Amino acid sequence: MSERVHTVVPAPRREAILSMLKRGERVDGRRADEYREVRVETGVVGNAEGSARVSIGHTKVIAGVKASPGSPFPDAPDKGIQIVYAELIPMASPIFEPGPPDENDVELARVVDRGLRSSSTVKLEELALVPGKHVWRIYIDIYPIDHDGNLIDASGLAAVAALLTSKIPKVSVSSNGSLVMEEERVPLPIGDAPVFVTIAKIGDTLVVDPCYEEELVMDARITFAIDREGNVCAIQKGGRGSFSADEVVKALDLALALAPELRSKLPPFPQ
Amino acid sequence: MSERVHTVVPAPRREAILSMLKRGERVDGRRADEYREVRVETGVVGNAEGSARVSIGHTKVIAGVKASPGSPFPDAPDKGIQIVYAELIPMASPIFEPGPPDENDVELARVVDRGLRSSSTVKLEELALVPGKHVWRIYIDIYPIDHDGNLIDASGLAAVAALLTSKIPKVSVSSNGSLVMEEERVPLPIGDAPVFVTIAKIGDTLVVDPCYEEELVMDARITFAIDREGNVCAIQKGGRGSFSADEVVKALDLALALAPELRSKLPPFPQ
Amino acid sequence: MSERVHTVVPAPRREAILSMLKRGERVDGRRADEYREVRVETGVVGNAEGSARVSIGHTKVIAGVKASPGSPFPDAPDKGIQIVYAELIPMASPIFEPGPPDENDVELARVVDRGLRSSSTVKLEELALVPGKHVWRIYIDIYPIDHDGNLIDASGLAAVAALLTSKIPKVSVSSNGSLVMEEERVPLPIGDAPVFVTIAKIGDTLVVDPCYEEELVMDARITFAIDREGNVCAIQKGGRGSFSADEVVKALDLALALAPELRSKLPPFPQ
Amino acid sequence: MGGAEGVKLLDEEGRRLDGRALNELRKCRIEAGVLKNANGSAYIELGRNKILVAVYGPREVHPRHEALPDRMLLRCKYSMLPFSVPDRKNPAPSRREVELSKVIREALEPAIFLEEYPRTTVDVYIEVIEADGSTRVASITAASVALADAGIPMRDLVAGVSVGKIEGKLAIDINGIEDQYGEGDMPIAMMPRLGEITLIQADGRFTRDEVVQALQMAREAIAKLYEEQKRALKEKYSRILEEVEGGEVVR
Amino acid sequence: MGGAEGVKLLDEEGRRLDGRALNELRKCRIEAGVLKNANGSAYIELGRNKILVAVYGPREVHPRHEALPDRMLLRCKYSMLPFSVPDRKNPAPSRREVELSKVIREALEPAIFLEEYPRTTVDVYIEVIEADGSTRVASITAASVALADAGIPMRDLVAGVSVGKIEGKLAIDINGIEDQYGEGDMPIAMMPRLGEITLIQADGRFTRDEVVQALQMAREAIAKLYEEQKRALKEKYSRILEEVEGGEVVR
Amino acid sequence: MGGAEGVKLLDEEGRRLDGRALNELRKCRIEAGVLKNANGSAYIELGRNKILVAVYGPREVHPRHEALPDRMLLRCKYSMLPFSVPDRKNPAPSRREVELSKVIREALEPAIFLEEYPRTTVDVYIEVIEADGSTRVASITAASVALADAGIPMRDLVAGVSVGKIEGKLAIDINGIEDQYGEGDMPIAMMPRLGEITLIQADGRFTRDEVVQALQMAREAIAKLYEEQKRALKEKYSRILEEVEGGEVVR
Repeated sequence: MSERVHTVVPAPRREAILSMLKRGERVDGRRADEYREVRVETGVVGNAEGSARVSIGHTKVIAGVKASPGSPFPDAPDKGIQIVYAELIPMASPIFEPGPPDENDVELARVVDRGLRSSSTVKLEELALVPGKHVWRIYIDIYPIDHDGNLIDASGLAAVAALLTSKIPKVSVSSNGSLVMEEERVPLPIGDAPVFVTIAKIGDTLVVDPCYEEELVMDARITFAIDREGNVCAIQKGGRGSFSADEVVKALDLALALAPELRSKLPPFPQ
Repeated sequence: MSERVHTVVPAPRREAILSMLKRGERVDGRRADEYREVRVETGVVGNAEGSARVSIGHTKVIAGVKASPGSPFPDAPDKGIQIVYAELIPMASPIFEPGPPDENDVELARVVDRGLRSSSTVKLEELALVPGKHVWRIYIDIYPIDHDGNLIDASGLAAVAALLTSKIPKVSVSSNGSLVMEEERVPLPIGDAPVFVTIAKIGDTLVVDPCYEEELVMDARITFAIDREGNVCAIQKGGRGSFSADEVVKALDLALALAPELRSKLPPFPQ
Repeated sequence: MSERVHTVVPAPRREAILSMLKRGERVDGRRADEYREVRVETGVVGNAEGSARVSIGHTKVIAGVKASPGSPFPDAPDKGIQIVYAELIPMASPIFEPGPPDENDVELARVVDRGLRSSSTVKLEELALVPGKHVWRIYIDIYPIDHDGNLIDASGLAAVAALLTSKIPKVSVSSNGSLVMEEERVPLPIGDAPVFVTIAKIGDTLVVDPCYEEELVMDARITFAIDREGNVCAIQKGGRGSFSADEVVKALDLALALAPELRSKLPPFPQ
Repeated sequence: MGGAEGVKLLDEEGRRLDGRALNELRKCRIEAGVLKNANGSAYIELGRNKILVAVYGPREVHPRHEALPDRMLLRCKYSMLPFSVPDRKNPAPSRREVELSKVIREALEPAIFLEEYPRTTVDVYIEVIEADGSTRVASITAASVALADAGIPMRDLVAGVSVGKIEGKLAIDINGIEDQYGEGDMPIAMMPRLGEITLIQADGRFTRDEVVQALQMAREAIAKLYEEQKRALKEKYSRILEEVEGGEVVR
Repeated sequence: MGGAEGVKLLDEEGRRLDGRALNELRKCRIEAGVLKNANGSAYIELGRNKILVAVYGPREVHPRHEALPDRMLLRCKYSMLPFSVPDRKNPAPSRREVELSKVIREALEPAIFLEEYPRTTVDVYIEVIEADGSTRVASITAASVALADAGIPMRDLVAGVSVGKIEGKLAIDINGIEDQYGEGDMPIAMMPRLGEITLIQADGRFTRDEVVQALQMAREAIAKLYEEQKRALKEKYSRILEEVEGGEVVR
Repeated sequence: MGGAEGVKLLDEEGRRLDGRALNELRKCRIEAGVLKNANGSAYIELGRNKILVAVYGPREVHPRHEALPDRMLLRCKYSMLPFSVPDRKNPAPSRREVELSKVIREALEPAIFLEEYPRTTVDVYIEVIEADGSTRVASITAASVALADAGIPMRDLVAGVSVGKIEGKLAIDINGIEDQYGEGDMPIAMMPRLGEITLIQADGRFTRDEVVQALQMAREAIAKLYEEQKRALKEKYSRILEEVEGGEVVR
């Protein structure tokens, strides 16, 4: 409900960052529209159906996918269930505190969830086992382990990479109606897949992929999830500041320009 | 477990209130046995089965009724289930804090619940759908939105008014045993209905319907739920003080005298 | 997660205790290998399937057993379920705070649970009612009510005594597959039963059955659960200090020597 | 509550299922000073009810911001142990326990000189070991003995009894089955010497006259419980006296 | 989200199920100053949505360590009452409510002169009494009126509207059924005078051009909501004025 | 635990399912200094186990009243990520994790000079990324490397290994399937140089002689783990050294 963590940047440092930006320089030497180095590794957790470790600069996130049969929701009896969970564990940063998820954890999970849903990353309608009775529940658990800014993009990338490489057991239904898990595994049914691009507004400047120090001084951020055809499939504004309509469109254009580069880091679609 | 809120009235103000009462005057000009103006509005929430907004002076409470099929309790397989929930939300008063229900929320809900049960306001025995398997669960949710004292009476009145005007779907059972909700709606089966009357003891004086400032200085309070025939169907004493047996009876007589006036504010019984 | 209670013994008192121990004396006059007086009373709670009140010196613990039919765990469809719960209620000591169980409550319950499981005190494989569908759930609830040290041993003794004297209803299965509880009661199926012996290390000395003041100054403790044949069926080290391998073996020998005396306090095995 | 449902609670001679007359208390035994760590304690058996009460304090308030500048903070926690009832109770506090903790606290507060120890707290912990009806009033009866045992300054003890309505008649000290199948329950607690009512609740249906009559019946029963309270405290003091005179060290 | 599933949301003439044109707002009525205890309050009806907002503060921060040395702490809690939706909502905060409380707070913050009251807090409590789509933006519209009613210094009001996508077309202020069966939802909040966007979210799929168009449509709708906000505040002030001139005592 | 249930854990030649001898450790690799934000960190792979440990501190204690006047407060949190085990684990701390956090903390404390930084705290965060038996002892092995990496003053490292009982024989470093179908598990942690035991637990059944033998087997295995711990720390230091000598800026 309130802002748990309010880490303050000393005013002179803030001034320095702002005046650097006016000269077109960022704290880590990047251009305004330059993304940090991105690495994506998949298959990192043997007990998961799919998993990925992603780094964006020093930011590191692990995501894992687990699938288990369960009952469908009453209002969608023929669809699988997708559950995205994210936890900002204190391992990842001194600003994260132990305890149950707060608004920051929840926002992160829900933004990733919306991007996945809007682009049908997991084709939930193909995940009924016995319609109305048994469906797959797909859990996507996201754990940042080192936080140097831009957790949304890193989390989104890790979630998508884990899903694209997930294999779930083939299931048959026995004569008495119970489920039989076979040895054979098949890829998750995948529709499209988004990449998430976050732009921070610092003073009058828009910069992509903010690092942690930039997040501390930014006025606001805006994230776009972009699908394969360049559609926007999720937007999320955050932070205490505002954007003009022009800035929103400019940020969107930055995101559209960067999306292909990020997409190239993803594993191939199954089949 | 402990007293969360202890708002203190300055001693001189307390003295002033007490000496006014000795002269037969209350802080808002009422007589000791005078209730504030009562307003009852029903049908205020379209998504609820029944609803009511009640005001007693500046005190305002909203109650809503929702019904949904569920499993019965094992020890009452043929009865519907009544669940009363009340939440003292911080919107209603600076003395209420956010967070899960504490002893004050719970006491309020349970006193209203007892009054309703003892007078069979909801005839739970008529709310089985498939005895032993499916019964109606009737949720009565009570939300004070502006607190100027005497929340029990206002909450009880709102709950009863919402129930008296509730309509639930007609239900038929299909050949395969599943429930079919029909378009048609029927009133909730209603037995009797209580009105709640609270009397505060301040010094040696008993006053009905205490306002918030009176609650701050009162020694104790006692609430009676009175049914249509003038039976007592719930009593609840609260506060750090005590009553003599004579005072209890005197308070009961005040409650019995006021009950018809309060009852006249209720909507008519269904059918 | 952190140490909730850190009660400090004044340094001079600690020194006094240590130098007494060097002379072979304990604060309450016992020898290093001397247990306090042990009392075991069973059948103390009429509503429980079995119950016991145990005292070791001034330490007092109540344990009760309740049994109810429930669903089995999916990975053990033909076995009953054993649930051990312990709560360090503030009644028992000024160092216990109200609230949900913390690491001390959980450790206590889990150590007792391990001792019971490893020795098959409750023969869970004999507690299926309808294999795969209905099994007995056996709840063992442990409540220290006066804490003067060595709660593990007292809790273990109380749990075992309660189990040895527990009687559960005979159950038959009706033609339609539902369970019928009969009036007749039968003893719980019992395998072996452990006794728990705790040894504290204070400075260079090992003492059995530490009292509360000794626990405050001890470096570490080690508990052994010993079955009827003298096997070790659970070990638990606690505390901020360490043991040499020799000390562990010496402590084990102390435990093995004391086990028969403690065992003699137990009620007889059923049948 | 609400209707006999075929269970007969009174025989032809007006005797209750356990043989008691309508105005007859169950056997009641109270013991004071039963725990070592607590500053005061008491144990009560009322019929099959078994309840233990510990009192800690006056002591510092934690968390500190709860301390009251002008009086002692009384805190009270009523709990039923999981095995105290026929079906195991979940150990987490139920809504019923939360409410009862509040009304029990408010039943004890009128008897305590709260102003004497401002900025301190007294904690009353009530554990129901076995329950058979009327546990809240039995808890109050025992708690006031435990408070006295802890040396908390009080203007009177508090004792409580429930008045039930079974087969249309008022009955003192109803047990579990009478509570379940009877037509009403009115728990009442009083300061016995002062005659002041510190707790009154009710469910079921009572006429005005029944309320008046219930108050009178409760008063008589409470007078008897008061004798047992005093006996328990005297026994505790004489036990201490013996120990002192016998040369034993007293805590 | 995600596909029409056979529900027709537009008729042949391009009218929506409730008869509105694509760029037409539902009927909107706002009232300021509806609660006595709160320092500021507002009530909004937008179509069938009914939302109440209370503002407390600026006041001391509890717990104190949350206080900010250089600015006011804004706190915001968005809740749906259990009976506000077709299926009863559990009263405990859902993950959706937790997220919405955050984005609503961040939609209001840009409009407030937070530096003016350092070390204090302003609490915004939003209770959705009845919900029919677009509750978050309606909450923002009402909350900024409540903040103004509380006298919190602001550089502008904030008003919000959602732009949905139904049958491939952008539509202003979507209701519950359009949200459920439409192809996308883009809630947008702006400071109407300054034209700054303080909230924007989206799900569903939108092309770049649709985003640009949605921003423009939102701006026009928000201008209308702004008029209603100002009307409500004026009405409140003139009501106070009348009371003062009429000699009534004002709180 | 408790009985072989038809799963054969040893072949005719006394080899285990994964081909190991009874006293043979799984492949173990430790890396120090793997995280940027933490003051110290370590990553361990022991067979299929993958565990990451971060250490923060010494730093101020929050909440402050937990600070200890005479020594550092060590806090420790052991968690399994939901996807680390065959069936997804609920992210909320289980009772098992609560207990293990405690015993792991008590296994590390004897090695730390706690008195050196009174009124501060050191937090040890352990995340099990993949689990295959013996995670608590592998966590301890990694955690002490992370503590050393953070520069916490220590009298020794701590390393741990579990001794299992399979088909009546003691076996070092049991994996998940041996834990599930074996007859006993005895996790042991020691300060390798000092030979002091800082953690010992057991379930299953062991004779006195088996306990003695297990302690000896554990000691030998722990000596090997100690070499890997030292190697990891040396590698980290030489990496830093290279960076310094190579002119790179070190954090």
